[in-house]
Amino acid sequence: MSHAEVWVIAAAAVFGIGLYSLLIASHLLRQLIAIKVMGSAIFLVLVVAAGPIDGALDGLPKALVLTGIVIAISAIAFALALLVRLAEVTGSTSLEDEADDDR
Amino acid sequence: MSALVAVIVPLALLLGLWSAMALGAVRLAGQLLRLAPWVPLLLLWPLVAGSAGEFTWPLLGMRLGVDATVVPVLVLAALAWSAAGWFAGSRITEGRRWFWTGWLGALAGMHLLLLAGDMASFYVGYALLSLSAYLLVTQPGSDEAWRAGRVYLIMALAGEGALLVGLLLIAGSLGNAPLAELAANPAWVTESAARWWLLAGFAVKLGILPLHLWLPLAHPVAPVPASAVLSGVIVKAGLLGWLRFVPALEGEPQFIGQALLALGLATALGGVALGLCQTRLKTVLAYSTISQMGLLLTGFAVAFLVAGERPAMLAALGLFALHHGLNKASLFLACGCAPGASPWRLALFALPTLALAAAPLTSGYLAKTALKDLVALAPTLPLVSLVLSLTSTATALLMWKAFGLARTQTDRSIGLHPAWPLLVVAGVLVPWVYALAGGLALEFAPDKLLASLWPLGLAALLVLAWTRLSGAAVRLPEGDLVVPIERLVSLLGGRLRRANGTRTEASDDEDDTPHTPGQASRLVAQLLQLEALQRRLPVAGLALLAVGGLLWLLTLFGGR
Amino acid sequence: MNSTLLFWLPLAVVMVSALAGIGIFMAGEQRQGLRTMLNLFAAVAKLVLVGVMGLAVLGGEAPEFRMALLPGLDLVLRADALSMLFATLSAVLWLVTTVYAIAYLERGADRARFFGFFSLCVTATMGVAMAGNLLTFFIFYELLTLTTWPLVIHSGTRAAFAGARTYLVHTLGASAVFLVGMVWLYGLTGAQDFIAGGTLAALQLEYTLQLKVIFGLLVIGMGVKAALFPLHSWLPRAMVAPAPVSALLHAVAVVKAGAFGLVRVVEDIYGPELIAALGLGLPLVIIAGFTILYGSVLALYQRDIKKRLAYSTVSQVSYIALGIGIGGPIATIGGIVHLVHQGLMKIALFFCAGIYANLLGIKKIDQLDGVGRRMPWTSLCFSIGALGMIGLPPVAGFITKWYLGAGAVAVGMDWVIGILVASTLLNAAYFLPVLKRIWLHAPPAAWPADPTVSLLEVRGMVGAALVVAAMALGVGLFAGHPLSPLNWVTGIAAGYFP
Amino acid sequence: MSLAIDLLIATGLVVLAWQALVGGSLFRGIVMFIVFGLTMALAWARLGSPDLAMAEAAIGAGVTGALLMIAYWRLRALGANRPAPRSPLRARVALGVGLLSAVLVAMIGLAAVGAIGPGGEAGQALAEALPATGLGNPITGVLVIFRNLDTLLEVAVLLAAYVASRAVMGDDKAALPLPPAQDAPLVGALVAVLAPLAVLVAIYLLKAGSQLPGGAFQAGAVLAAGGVLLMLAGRLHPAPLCGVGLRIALVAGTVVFSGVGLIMLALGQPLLAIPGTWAVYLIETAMMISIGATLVLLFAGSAGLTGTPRR
Amino acid sequence: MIAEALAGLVFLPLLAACAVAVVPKRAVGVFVWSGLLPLPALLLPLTEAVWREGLVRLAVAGFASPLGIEWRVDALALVVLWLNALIAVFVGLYAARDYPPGSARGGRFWALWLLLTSAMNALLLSADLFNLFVTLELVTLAAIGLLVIDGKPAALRAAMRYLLLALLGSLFYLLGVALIYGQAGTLDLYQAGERLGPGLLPVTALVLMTMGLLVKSAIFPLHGWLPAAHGNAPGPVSAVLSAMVVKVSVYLIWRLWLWLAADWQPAWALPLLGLLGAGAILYGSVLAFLQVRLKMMVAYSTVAQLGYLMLLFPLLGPLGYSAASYHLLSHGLAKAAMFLAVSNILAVMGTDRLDRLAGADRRLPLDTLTLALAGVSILGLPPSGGFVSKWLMLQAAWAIDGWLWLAVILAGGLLAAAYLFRPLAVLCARPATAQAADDGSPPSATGLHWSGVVALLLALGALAAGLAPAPVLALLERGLPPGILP
Repeated sequence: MSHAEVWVIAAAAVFGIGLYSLLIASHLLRQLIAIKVMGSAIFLVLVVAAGPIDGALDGLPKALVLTGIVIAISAIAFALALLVRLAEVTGSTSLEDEADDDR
Repeated sequence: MSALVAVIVPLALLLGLWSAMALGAVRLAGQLLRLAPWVPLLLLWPLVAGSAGEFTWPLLGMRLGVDATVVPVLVLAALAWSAAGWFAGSRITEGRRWFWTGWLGALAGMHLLLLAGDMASFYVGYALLSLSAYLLVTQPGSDEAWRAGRVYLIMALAGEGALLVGLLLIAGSLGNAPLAELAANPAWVTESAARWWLLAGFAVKLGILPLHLWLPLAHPVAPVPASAVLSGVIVKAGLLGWLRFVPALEGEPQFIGQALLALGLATALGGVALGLCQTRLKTVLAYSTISQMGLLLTGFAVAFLVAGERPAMLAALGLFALHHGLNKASLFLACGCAPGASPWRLALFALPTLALAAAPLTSGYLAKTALKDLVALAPTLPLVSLVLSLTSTATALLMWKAFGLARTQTDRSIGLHPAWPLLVVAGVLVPWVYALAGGLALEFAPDKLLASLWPLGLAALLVLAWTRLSGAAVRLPEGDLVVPIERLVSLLGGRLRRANGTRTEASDDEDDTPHTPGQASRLVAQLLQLEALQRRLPVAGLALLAVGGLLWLLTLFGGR
Repeated sequence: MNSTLLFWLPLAVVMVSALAGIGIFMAGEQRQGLRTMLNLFAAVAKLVLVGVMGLAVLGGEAPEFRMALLPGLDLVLRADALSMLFATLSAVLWLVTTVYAIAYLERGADRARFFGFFSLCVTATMGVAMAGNLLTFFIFYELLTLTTWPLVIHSGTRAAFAGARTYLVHTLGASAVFLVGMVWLYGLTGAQDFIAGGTLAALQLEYTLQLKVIFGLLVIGMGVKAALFPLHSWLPRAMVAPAPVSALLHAVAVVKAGAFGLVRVVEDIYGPELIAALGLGLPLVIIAGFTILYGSVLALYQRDIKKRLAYSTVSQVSYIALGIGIGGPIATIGGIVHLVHQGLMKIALFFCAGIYANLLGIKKIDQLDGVGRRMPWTSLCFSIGALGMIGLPPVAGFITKWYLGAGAVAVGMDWVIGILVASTLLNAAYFLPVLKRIWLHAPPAAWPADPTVSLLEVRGMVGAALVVAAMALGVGLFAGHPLSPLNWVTGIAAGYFP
Repeated sequence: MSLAIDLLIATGLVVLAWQALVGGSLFRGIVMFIVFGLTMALAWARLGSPDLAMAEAAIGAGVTGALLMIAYWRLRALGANRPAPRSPLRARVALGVGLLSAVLVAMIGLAAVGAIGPGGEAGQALAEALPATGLGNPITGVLVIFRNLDTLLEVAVLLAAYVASRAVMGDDKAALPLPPAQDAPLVGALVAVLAPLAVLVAIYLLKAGSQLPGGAFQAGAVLAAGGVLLMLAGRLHPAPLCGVGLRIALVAGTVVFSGVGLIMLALGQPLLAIPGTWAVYLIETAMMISIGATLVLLFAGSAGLTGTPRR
Repeated sequence: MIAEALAGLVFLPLLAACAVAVVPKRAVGVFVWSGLLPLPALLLPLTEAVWREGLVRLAVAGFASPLGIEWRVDALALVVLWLNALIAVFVGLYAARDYPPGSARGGRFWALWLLLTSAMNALLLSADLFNLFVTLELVTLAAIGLLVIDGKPAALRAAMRYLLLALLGSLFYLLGVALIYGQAGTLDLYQAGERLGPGLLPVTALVLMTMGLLVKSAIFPLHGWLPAAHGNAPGPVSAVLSAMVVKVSVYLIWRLWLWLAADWQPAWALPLLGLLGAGAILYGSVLAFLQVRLKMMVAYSTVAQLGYLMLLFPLLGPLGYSAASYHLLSHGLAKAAMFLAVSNILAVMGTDRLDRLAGADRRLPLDTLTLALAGVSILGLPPSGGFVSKWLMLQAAWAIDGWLWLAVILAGGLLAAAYLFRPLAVLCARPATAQAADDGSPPSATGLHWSGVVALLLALGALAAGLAPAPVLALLERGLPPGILP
């Protein structure tokens, strides 16, 4: 709980990098990693920004983060399954190169 | 009640005839046709019974009845129409349905017109009469008939339009006023120009000079009985209209009466002049009708010149109308019976011509003297009575020409139909009877006899001189002014149609290819390409950040 | 009558044809017997209900159905004298047209769809007639557009769609304008039901400019369906619809709804005094007058029968607008009674045009030669209708022209008589040659189409035409009769000009 | 001193994030991501929350890393790893996105710094209410008692993820390819030791969860790790159909939790009220089983699991 | 009694979903219908309670808001709950034809369908910001699972794009929640509203959350993913996506801006949101007109109609509020009916390309009628629900002299007419070929399939909404957001 500012700024930076990569990366796998990374950054902000309760960091946000982590993993797992299926069916692992898909 | 019957019977007969024909029951149709000639006589029943009925249901509240002004025309219609009907019954062979529809329609119109007691019914009768007359005119179906019909219809409708304007102007203040009330207190006259619209409307029917163009075309081309009725009776409807709707007030400015007087005389002389240039008998007779109507107008103009002379005018005009109607009808019937075939027929033809020329002791003399006395009442120039006599000379000349043409019709195969002589006799007797019943002063004073004799002498002199000198007669096409007007109209029409030709109706033929969306134009292609772009993640991200940033700025700083 | 009956009667009158419509949709294409029975039963039932309601109105009661729709705004169906007039006209003509349509579409396709929307359309018309306030009027007014669209595209050809598209563009555009006007009006005066003599009368000219603009918007909204001059071009193009559609819809339902709307706006919302005070009568008269002449002139150039009748409708309907524009009791009577007269006459003409097209394949005027001999009764009806249109007595048209003319003079607008007479002559110019061809010309060697036709078909169509022509003639001939539309409207006008 | 360590870990996080996401090959990205996960666990430890550290390590780095690896392997097996053509559009937009995300980062940083302050009211309420429940670990208290709806829905999310991924698979294929089992001798021995150890650790974590850091999620993750190990060692194989037992295991968490909550409602207690610590343990074990089973199945990418290998 | 109803709304479908995942194929049907059909029944007592008190609150697990999660149901939530129940039941009935509960795919479909319904109910009830995040995630996962259940390549790619963007949106939303918790110390939406003023941090948090939700509700500039997703989804799924899933995030935007930021007077931000809506209406309608495929056209129509919901912000007031809420309801019903009708057409005709559907109304009379009736509501012509909302919105616009909004609303209606009457015209056209082959009887209409009837019922519901809006509007009148004075 010392120097919360350090963590918050680092989290913001990581979030920025994740966002940049999510929008720009061409390979879907990398985009999914970006989402997981941004998630972690947000959890960091959530816990640190809550501030200490009589010494120790507030317990409630930590529980939220736990729930958040499980949600993140389930979302990523489903996304990966979808990615693999997409690669299997269309042979491409990126959303960029597809032609107009509603022909 | 009797009036209602008189109006309803012809219509009922028409409907019966019509449905019989439509359903193909020819035999029934034949029997009905035999009834047709006697229908006009029904007119006499209300005359005798003199009943006036008011029925709120039909039209705008119909009033029926007989009053003084209509009696002479009523008698004329009854006699002339039944005679012509008798003649038509046997002589009309082909296009019967067409003819009889027109005939009975006109008859019903005339009945309603004569017996009408309120403006709306009068107008209904008048309209029905005009429309049915069109059928009579075009019955022969020849090109000439179509042309005559077209001209007739255009002018008749124009006349009716004027009539409608006048009537509506009156209806504005008085609603569907009974005719009696109209004549009694002509307060409405001063409010609007209704009177002049009505004068012009009825003038078309009477064939007064500038508006006479259709008459010489229509009357001759119609079948013989139709021409007889057209010239003899239907023309008089116009006079009836004048008498009812164009009353003269007390302090009428003089120039109106004089103008009418001049117009009447001009028509009388003009009709004869144009008639002399014609080659066909029926056209000559038609022009003679125009000139006689001119005379009627002179009589009518008197009411505008001198106040309080209405009863005298009514009597004189009624007598003149009766005389002219019967004689002109008989002349037209004559045309149907080859007048020149035997000296006996020529004599029969000569009698009405003499009457029309107002030879002494004939019905013409009676009517013409009454007219002259009437005109004398008006404070006009002496010249007017002189001209009036000259019109007798002119008519005599015209009658002489007609007699000449009649002599050439010597086809003996056409039988003499008894209706003709009957009408001639009626033409001789009925005016006298009417004059006596009407109480007109019948003097045989020598100066009146002399006054009616010298015009005839002059006419005989002119005829002799004319045949000696050149023998060449001036030829004019029938309907004189119509021909140039028609050419002008067709010229104009042609250019209009050509101009309009370019804008012919868009070809909306029923091509039934299914409706397919239009091909995407370049703009559409660009729009679709922009849309595809927005689907890409980087662009979506950019848009998101841009919108977020803008929202953030506005919320934070725009708020206060 | 007890109050519950008075409450449900108006709704029943409106909904009986809707139920029939739904039943017909359900019955499907094949079961023709059931469909015909449904059709006829619904038509007769509606007529009976309208009759019962008429008696109630005559007895002085005012049957009214009210349902809370929006906060402060109700859906009101009320039977006053004016709505009864239009409702009776629609009910009668619907019965006749149903008979005609059944015969006409004997060999047609998609009849279930046709009759279904046909019934819904009459529901909308009845709703327009019975509407008690402007919002209800607008709802049924729009429903009318929707239910007529499928009828216009019934034949499914490209021309049908072109016509339907124009129809939609005009009507939906107008509905947007009408909506703005209505919203503005409700903004100004709050929601009010129609009151004879005008709801705004009490407003003492506070918002004169706004009221004028609103009037303009409402007139445009109604003007499209009433085919006033600049907004009329959809009517001729919508003539591609089959004859019964053109007959009922474009001569009676759609066009009349617009005209009826104008009457409501002028008489029941603004009221004659306010119209006169704001000087709104004159522009309406000028537009109507111009439309009358414009329609007649264009009718001259049409080669297609139905197109000519359409343009004649454009000019004839404007008589109604002319009548209420002139103001004053006589002209208003003339205007409103023309609602009935024009309906009867025009529907007769369209029926005959339909018979010619269906039985002889005649679509153009110059194919009409000598048809009088081949079809005497149909041509008779056509002639009665045509003569009525020209305004020749004794057919109904004359009565209207007489009252309009007299009314105009009474108010001092003498020049209106010029328009009336000019239009009479123009009507004669484009109808008489047609009559001449029908009766006086020799028939061609062979008719364009001479399909073997069942007797039922001929009798159904010609019968319907005859009935309607007879009514047109009767209404004209016996205008004085206490039950005639003329006296009925005189009663209505008495409400406006006490 | 502690500032230096914090700074080190923070910058480590940023650098590792950059390495994982930008530049370099995909495989290197995944490895860097796993290291990032572990660093994240260190960060949680520094921030005094061991629960989170364990969860991040087990789930964040461990299971996610495994999923990513198996997905990467499968993509390569399907031959779908050819790099996408570098569309000109992306280059142009990249700069814009970069700039805007930088602005966004600055904005978030600024706001987050502003948000740092004394603990909120909810925190105090938690501190006061915890002793009444008889639980020592506040996180478990929040998860199971105070905000139990979140936890319930979160398990439902997990179930939804499983069913959705089954839906994605479509009917035609039984399971996705798996790398061939390594039959080297050492692996067998390793597995023989580690598998039971994993189960033991999981049970311990579950029991300690109520008083000390630990709990259902960490236990479930450890179980999943054991399962993944067995699969990689070729002891556990994907099966086309999901056995009844496995199905029950999948839905156990949701069903038990909802069941307890609804029964309490039926007894007049407020909805989802937890009667006592026995109920907490019951719910925790059910959730552990569900989470473990689901994660293993998500890794296997198949409907079910069987002991005997398919021929 | 209320607690049971609320619990039932969330847990009944949830447990049914679990049961469906476990029980053998034969018994799936029973659990599906027992999970879905009682939903409307459960809503009745709730409606009566909201009608009486205007607001129903329930502390889940018995702990008050800062610590525990609280359920709150007000008029707006109730309306959307009703819509969710109706859509879940009716579209569910329709879906039973394509995915019979007994089939292989049926089990997975119904599990996801029930989870989706339960998640949306939970979302609509919850007043807790983090709980909303969890329910949003569940909704997204279930929806995308349903989207790809047929496995079409186009659907897969659209699902991937939708998933990425949805997750991005959720992350932004979560970041906003984190900042708010940091500042306000509470996660309850209404409490946070009272505690936060329009400072830098709360505004930033609000904007971040709004950005996230704008992406999930595909509002104009960010709508890229919606047409492909809704256009390529299976029939019933596209219906629930368009009618409910997209609406739920708009509902959350309303909650944030009208409740949480009630007294911040963001005077200039509201018109911007309004402009986004106006852009959506115009842009969506134009593109809908240009589409060749019927489903894509309906999808773009959704993009356009969502614009109307955003028009609430510039027209803030009792009229605007009830108009927008009523539009949400009537559009949901109409759009669901439209998608079902279109999917019927696609099933019977084999294609939904407009140039190959000429004369389809002969074979599909019922579905053409449904398309037409739903079209009436989308157009906003009386007597439909769309008209009521359009009417109220026009009055609201007139009240604040918003001539721009007035024009946009009217233009939206006319453009909708353009793109809706085009397919109707094609359906009713008589292709030349068919006419030639028309000697025999016309192609017989496919039998009266009950799935068509379900679609028709939904369309009639949209129309009925036009005839009896009074009770719903009165209810909405009661639960006005704090910022708006009745």
